[in-house]
Amino acid sequence: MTADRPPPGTNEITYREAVKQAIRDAMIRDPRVFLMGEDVGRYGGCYAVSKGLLEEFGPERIRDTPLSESTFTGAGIGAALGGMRPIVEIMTVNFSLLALDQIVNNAATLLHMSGGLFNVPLVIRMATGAGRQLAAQHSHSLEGWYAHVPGLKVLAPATIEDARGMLWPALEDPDPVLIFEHVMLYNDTGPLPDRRPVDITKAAVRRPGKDVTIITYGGMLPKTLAAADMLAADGIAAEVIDLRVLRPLDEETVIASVRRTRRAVIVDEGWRSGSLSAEISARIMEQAFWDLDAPVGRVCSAEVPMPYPRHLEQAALPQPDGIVAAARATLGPR
Amino acid sequence: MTADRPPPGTNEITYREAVKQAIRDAMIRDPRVFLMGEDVGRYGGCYAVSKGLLEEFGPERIRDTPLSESTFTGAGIGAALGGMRPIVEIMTVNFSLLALDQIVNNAATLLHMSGGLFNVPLVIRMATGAGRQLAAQHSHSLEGWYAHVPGLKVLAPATIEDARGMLWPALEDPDPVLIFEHVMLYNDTGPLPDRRPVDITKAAVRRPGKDVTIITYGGMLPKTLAAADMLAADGIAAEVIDLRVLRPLDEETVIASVRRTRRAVIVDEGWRSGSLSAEISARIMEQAFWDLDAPVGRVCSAEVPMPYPRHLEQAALPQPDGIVAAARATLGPR
Amino acid sequence: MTQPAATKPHLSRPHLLGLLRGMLRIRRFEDKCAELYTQEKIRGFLHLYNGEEAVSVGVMQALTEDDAVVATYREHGQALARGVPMNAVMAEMYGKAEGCSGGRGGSMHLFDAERRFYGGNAIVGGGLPLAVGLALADRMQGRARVTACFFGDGAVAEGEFHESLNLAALWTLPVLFVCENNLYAMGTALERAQSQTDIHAKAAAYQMPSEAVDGMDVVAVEAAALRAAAAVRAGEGPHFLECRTYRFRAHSMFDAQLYRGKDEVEEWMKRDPIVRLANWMTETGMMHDRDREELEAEVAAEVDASVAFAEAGSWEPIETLTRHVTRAQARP
Amino acid sequence: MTQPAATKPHLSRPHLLGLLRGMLRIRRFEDKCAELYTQEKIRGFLHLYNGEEAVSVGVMQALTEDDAVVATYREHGQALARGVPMNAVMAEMYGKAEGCSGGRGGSMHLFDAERRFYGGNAIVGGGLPLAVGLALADRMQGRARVTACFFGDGAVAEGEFHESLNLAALWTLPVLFVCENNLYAMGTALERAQSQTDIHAKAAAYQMPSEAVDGMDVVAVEAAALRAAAAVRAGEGPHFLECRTYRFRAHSMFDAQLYRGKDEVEEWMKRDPIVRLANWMTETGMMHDRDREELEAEVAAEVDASVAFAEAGSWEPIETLTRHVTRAQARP
Ligand SMILES: Cc1ncc(C[n+]2csc(CCOP(=O)(O)OP(=O)(O)O)c2C)c(N)n1
Ligand SMILES: Cc1ncc(C[n+]2csc(CCOP(=O)(O)OP(=O)(O)O)c2C)c(N)n1
Ligand SMILES: [Mg+2]
Ligand SMILES: [Mg+2]
Repeated sequence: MTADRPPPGTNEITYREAVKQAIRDAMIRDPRVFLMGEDVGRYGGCYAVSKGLLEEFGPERIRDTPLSESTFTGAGIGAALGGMRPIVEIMTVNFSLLALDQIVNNAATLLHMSGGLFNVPLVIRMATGAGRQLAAQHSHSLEGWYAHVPGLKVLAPATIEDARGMLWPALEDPDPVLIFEHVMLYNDTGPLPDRRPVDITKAAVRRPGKDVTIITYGGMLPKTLAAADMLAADGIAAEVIDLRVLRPLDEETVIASVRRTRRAVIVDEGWRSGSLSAEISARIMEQAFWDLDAPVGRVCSAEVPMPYPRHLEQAALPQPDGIVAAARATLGPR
Repeated sequence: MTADRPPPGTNEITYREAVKQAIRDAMIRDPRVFLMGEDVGRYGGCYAVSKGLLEEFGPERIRDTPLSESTFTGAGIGAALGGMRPIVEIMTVNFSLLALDQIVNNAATLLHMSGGLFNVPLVIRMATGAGRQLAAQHSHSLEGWYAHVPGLKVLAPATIEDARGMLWPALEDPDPVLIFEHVMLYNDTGPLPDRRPVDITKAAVRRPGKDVTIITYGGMLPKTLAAADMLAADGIAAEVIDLRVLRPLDEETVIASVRRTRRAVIVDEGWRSGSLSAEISARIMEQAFWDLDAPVGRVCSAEVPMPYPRHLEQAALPQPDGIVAAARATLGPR
Repeated sequence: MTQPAATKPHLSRPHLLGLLRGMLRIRRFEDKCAELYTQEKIRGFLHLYNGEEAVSVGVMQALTEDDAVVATYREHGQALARGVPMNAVMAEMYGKAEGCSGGRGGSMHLFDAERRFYGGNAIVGGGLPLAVGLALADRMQGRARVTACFFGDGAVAEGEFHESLNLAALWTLPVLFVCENNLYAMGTALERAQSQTDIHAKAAAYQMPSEAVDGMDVVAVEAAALRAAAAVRAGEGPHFLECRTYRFRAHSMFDAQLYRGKDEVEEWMKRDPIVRLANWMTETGMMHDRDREELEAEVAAEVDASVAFAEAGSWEPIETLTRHVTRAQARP
Repeated sequence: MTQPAATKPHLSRPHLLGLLRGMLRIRRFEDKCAELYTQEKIRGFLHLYNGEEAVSVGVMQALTEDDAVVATYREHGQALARGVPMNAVMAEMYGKAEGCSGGRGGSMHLFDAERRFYGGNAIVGGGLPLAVGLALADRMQGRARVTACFFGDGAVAEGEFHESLNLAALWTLPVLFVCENNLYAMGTALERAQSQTDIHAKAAAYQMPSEAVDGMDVVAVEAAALRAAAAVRAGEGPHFLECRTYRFRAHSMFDAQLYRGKDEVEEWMKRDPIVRLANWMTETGMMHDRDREELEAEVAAEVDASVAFAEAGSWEPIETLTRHVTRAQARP
């Protein structure tokens, strides 16, 4: 993060490593916790997150599964019902569609259908987002869909601190929690954060500002902060809000900021139509309409299955320039 | 529809029958068309839409499939690639989650991934919505999710005319088209519409008005028209827009109306957070902000997996009273 | 709940009477439900178990209180045989707060924590992964418990069937897979759904021990279930039981049954598991007409009482609509 | 493309030289791709086919121009063996407009309409239903064509495998299922993914004729494919071919191969299908050192030419970003 460069000599850690440490800590802390998914063990995780955990915890608790997203996710639900605290890893959000029935029709509904008898304390982690030229079946950002579903909690750690700190409270949550890790964050480096859990109910103001509120989450945070730097160079003070929790949304933090700045832009890597950005815009409409000095803007991905070549992929994704332009548009003359 | 009572003596038809006639017409017109899905043949369709078609067209063209949503939907994609014009029926949108991978990762992407070589002229029909006390695994309204996906076209016939007229242009479309039929519409009765296809690119103004625009689609249209009647009784002229096409959205019709009425409410049976209603609200924000005299309102379903008992189910769903209240709220004093 | 003491059924009079009572309770309960449906007391989809009683009653004999059950949407019989109180089941049919799922589930979603009855799942095949997970939890926690997973012949075509059998076998998990093969999935006959109609043979693809049993013979089902459950409990891994049965009624209350002939139904009705057991007990002198009458009266009283219980039940207040969405504090 | 005239491979010199050339083209192409990846000319995920060449080359002998192929994401070999021009494949690796998918697909999404090559699917198992549908279209349109569907051992665990085999068998559709069993799905060994590791035996669950073949022997693969394709073409319904093979390289370019030993890899390398055929042809006097050198030179030239072609290719203009989202006029 721009503001937060580690002082020289401090231990540095990657986002990937932070996720791993979080898993490790949880495994040590609670014998009911285990990790299950494709290639989490011997391969070390498709994004190398779980490398080394098999050696430390053994194959009972670091479980390589066959390719069967629906069943190993459903088995995670069952294991949670049976008293365990499973962490299910799905390699990429595109593959999670194969498990969506289990997540929506079982994990999210069991508590309600059973009249409160059976809760599902399950954590599902998955990678999301584009930027690695993985084309149209590996690059999408569908976390907004999960944020639509009552019964689920949805987290998007955008910082190393959150990557490290969100897992434990997610595991303590009595309900199913989904954690989305953006593929472009894994190599981010920063100071080693505390071992302590973070609050998983609140959005965070990552950069204060008075002229315009820019709301984002996950992989778009670095780009948004870069855009805020660019705006600052032009004397525009953008407040950057990292949603952190995509469901339930921390409306208060967003609305309070927009009431102050009177302008807002939302940055979301999802395809624009029907993305989470629309929900944020609608809530601002409903709760801060009279405070707005300009229409709320959105910067999202182009509505295209992701093309492979770098120049097209980058053109499809939100970029700092576009964020700057959208923020400026809220300030410009009608 | 309120305005449109059939004159006595005219042939009447149900929405269910209109869908069947549309299928029948298409089967007769084009030998490449066939219907495939669970129990579409011998059982006659879970909502009795296809009753009688097996006898008329035989088991090659009215194909009962095993319970395997992912594969028979994927086979529909393959058959479309192979020169057929399949109509795939998925019983209920909740089950379509089992086929979502095929729809999102194949049907919607093949044209793009192949650089334009392979298009997928497939129609997928399914029932959606609540109101029949089918509880938390059969009652949801997830069509908004499909409307998020580039490469798909999404239709929601709310009238008997559209139920009859949308299928043929959908089959003529070179790309995958999804048609959502609300379970509470099947028994609607009205005059026999023409056999001619309808325009599947435009929203429809179902009732003109000048005071407030109420935007809805599918199963919520009758309730919205009922609310408009109630408002009219109080001297409030609501304009009711039926979106008809959920992707790509006919923004022009919506924005033009809102510019005139300066007020808008969206009625959507989906759960509020992240529903299609949010996208409509956001678009109005972006394109008609300066024309608005009040914040755009939304009337959606409560964020709860659908409970079984009637009183709770009805409480969870949008109702005319709530629509009236939301419309009034846009007119009231700040 | 019967404690399985052996791997063979006791053919004692009390035991057999218990089986008969178990089946009769289901039959009369289902008949009452059909009646209540026409009166619009019960709504939504209603799937009755008439004809298949021997399956649930037989299988449940093999389970202890600690074991778990994962059920289908045709699960009234599964719930009653498992010991879920009839009052609570009937109140659930009504959607009353006193129902076993607090009224929110209805016919397709019966739950009971005390009896480890994990529902009532209306996504065909959707329960199989849950059963695998419950068994995994037992394995990881070193508990010698069995999870019985019920599903229909229709579910066999779904991908989750394949994935779940493989995972359970691969990890040697204590699941007892119970296929209620009633020859139809809605209106789709088995031979129109499966290229291989001998379902129990499919277990070979997973190296899973498997047996097909006459699902109209409660003693045969019990015997097979006892054997299979004992092996599962002993840590031998999952077992597969195909129970060949038939539903006497329509798929649900919206079904004209165009897909099967009356003669076929009648042929199967001759094998009615209740009649069969009752006749045999009568013939062998284990049961007399008076016993039978008493049993019928007792069951009728229980069913009537359950209706009275449900009728007297209360509606959840509308203010509680969004309860049980999350257990943590809600804020959508 | 070879026209299969018989159900047995011709062991003539030209034919065998053709097989060898086919495999060598793939090998050298893949080696070049690995090199280009380290130069960052190729990006994204890159899955190489080294070691498995005999499978595609063997199977494609059994297909005519009218037949269809559904491929995996490890499909360079499948595409080249099917006759997709190497230039177009290499340009696609670069993401150039001249690529076989117009540059939008990349390594995992090769397509070719003329050769009925339906892609390059990066969802494991996702191609099987498409193949079933393509075969259904042929059946309904009365065409005696075969759809060859490639997938890995990993895909066998997915639900769609089960659903697709059942549907194809149930409807007697002309699909040739080709399992490239290379013993690993990423880092997961077959015995950690399947309770029954004899994959071809699983076809019995669908009553589907099935055969396992040495996937390191191109002639054996060809022979088996010819037999199976002939049966499929004759209307006997789907056939299943398990080709036992091995990948010599890592799963993708991000793989440290911690899950398998060097000795295992070396053991398999002794069965290199190219070396094996070349040696046999040399031993039997069918090929001389000069032939081999000529072949190598010819293939090297083709590969070099493809690189030059790709390098000289053009980038799709950014303005076309949202092209090919729908074929109908776009308006999001
Ligand atoms: C995934 C899914 N697809 C379709 C349905 C609709 N449906 C409900 S029951 C049923 C038939 C199931 O047959 P089977 O598994 O044999 O059980 P049975 O009804 O015979 O007890 C179908 C198709 C569903 N509930 N879930
Ligand atoms: C549905 C899905 N799950 C996971 C992945 C990630 N993944 C890509 S390749 C692969 C292994 C597939 O193994 P196999 O089918 O044996 O093919 P091979 O790579 O050995 O050729 C995995 C897990 C994916 N692409 N799709
Ligand atoms: Mg059945
Ligand atoms: Mg493999």
